[in-house]
Amino acid sequence: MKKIMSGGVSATLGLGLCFLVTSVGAQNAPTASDGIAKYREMIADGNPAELYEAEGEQLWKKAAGSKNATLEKCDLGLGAGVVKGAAAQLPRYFKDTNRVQDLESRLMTCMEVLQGIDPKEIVDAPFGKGAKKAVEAVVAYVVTSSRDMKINAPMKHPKEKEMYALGKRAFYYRGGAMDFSCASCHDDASKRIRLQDLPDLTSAKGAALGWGYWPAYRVSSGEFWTMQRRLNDCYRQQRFPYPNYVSDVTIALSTYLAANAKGGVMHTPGLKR
Amino acid sequence: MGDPMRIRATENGGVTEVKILMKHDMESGQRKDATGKVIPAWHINTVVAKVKDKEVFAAQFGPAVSKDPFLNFKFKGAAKGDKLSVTWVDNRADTRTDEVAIA
Amino acid sequence: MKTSQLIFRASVLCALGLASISGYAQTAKAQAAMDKAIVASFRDEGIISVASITQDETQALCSDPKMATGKAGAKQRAAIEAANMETILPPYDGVYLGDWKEGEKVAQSGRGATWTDKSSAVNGGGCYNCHQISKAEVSHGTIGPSLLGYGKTRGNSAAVVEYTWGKMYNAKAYNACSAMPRIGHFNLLTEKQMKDVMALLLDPASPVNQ
Amino acid sequence: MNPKRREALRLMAVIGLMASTGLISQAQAAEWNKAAFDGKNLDDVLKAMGGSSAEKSGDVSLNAPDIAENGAVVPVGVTTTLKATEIAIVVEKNPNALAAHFSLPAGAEPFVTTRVKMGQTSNVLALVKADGKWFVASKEVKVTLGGCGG
Repeated sequence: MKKIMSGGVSATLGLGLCFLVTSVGAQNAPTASDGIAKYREMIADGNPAELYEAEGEQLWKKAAGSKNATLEKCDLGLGAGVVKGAAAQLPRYFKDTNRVQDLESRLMTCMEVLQGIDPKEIVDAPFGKGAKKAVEAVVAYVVTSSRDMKINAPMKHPKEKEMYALGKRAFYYRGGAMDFSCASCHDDASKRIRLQDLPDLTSAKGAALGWGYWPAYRVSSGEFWTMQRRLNDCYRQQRFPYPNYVSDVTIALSTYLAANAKGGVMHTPGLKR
Repeated sequence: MGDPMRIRATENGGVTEVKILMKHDMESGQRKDATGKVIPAWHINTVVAKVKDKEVFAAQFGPAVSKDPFLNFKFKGAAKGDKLSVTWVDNRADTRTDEVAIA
Repeated sequence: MKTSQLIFRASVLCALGLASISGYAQTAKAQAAMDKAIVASFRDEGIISVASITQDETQALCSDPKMATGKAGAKQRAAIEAANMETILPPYDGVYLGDWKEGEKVAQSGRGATWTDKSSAVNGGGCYNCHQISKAEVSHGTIGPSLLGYGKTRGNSAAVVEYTWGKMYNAKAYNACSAMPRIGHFNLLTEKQMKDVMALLLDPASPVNQ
Repeated sequence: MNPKRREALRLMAVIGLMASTGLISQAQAAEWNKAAFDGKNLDDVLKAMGGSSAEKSGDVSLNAPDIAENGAVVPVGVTTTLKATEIAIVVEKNPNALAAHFSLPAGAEPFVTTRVKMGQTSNVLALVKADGKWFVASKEVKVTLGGCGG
């Protein structure tokens, strides 16, 4: 038995995306894929996103902000205070703001109108910190309340259709030093990056594999990631500039994905690498 | 005081299966911050599960247990409705106890 | 902007001027408005500026799925390939092959050129993200073709060496809407790093060719 | 006094106080086996756990994936047909080899699953103490590089 403890744990253990370079012995790809499948199956039980969900449920019912009010009257599209199923029907057009909103931008509206929380505080906070942290926990709570439901974003209002078209355009938009677009990796179901299978987000099946499993707890960062954060990191890896939080392009992309995924099942919150 | 745990305890044929998720950073002590300074280890040291004040399972964790620890174990001798309490203590002497009725 | 890029833009514009009459021009206007809305959603962060996603002609054409493949965009794609071909520069000292061991490190690393990277950071090639390269690494992508045995099957004649260099330098010279980044054209790797990757692919001693 | 030592003393005082006021049990305050968690290899760990060697045993079963997509979370399960009183999980190539230790009072089933961090591809060991002796099963878990970017 080996007794030498060589090397230290990488400095970025638990944080980076590509934090380990390890030589793995000669083996063919199918075996590797089987191994990964077993790994995923083993971690599927006990999703730490539950810890965020519990916190989010408390925050939903807790008075906060300058108006010292709860979020219990927040309208997520199915009427004031209705949480169950709401995430499965987002993004959608909201008359009061005259905008298509995703879950996070809608929660910001509720926090501003009902609680008196300045949206700028939320936008400016880094992911996982400050005012954004509260939004993320509430997201975990809201998406859990749509678990096992059918994905069904309305796509009837002209502004919803407009957002879909913008999202589609953004999906195929190539730019930056690597010429990448979302489609560079996500318009073919048979491809993978390293060992990660890439869903074809332009198809109903592939879009459901993406949209239906995000937001998710990411084991690589040990944090719960909302859809905004997921898209933000996609763009980072695409070598694009920083997409503003709840900006048009992020909501448009979500609209495009949700519409493509229509009829699929919400497995949120997911558990991802 | 730490954040709440999620505990599931279900009795089946005399055996109670427990699944616990704990909210904890489990900082390894191996990582460095942006300025190159080592982030000190900060992790749960011990976890004790009790039914009617009797210990049914105990764990000691080092810094290599994953963030937001998951623990799954089984024991005999409890009935549905019994209260299972779980307490963790970390190396900064922070602690958290949560209780759940066995289903 | 490098001179090569200036020449590149000018030549593509000429080529497109001939080809883009009919319907393409109309939709192009609507698309340009949308592209403006897309770009307006971003902000400068770290080493990445919003200006960096202003499209060149290659990116603009290949952002339209109809033009990127199939008959409709064939002429424009040919023009774009020709213009990209013009940008390819041979190694400064005429030596194409470096050290395959260093090349393997470049191929493994997917780091660099994001807004969380410093300008001083060394970029990786990210080759394994998309390609199988050596047998020893099972964690490889499949977006690009397998490069296993690359040199062994092709040999390393001057033609093969130059083609390989060119493909890495500017993949769009061979396939206008290829998924592969233009590594030399956009300075994603240094010339030395590119030579090392060349050796990884072509050196008979490299594990790729065992 | 050096600040580290002062902090350590303060912590001990706090833990002592918590124990004496019944916030946590005396046992829980005292029970963390520092020497075992400081161990750099299997021998260090065994010694600190009151053993000397571990016998390979087919009665110990270790459930872990062949490949982990991410070393930050590697699920590890241990079960045995032996009358286990203690179970431990060791990751050979981690800087501190012992990841977790479990005490099984009478009534506890010889079964546990948790998740550990791995710095690199390594053997993972499941240790089981039964009839005062340590038994072991091992498996190599490969930690792969994933995703793009970084």
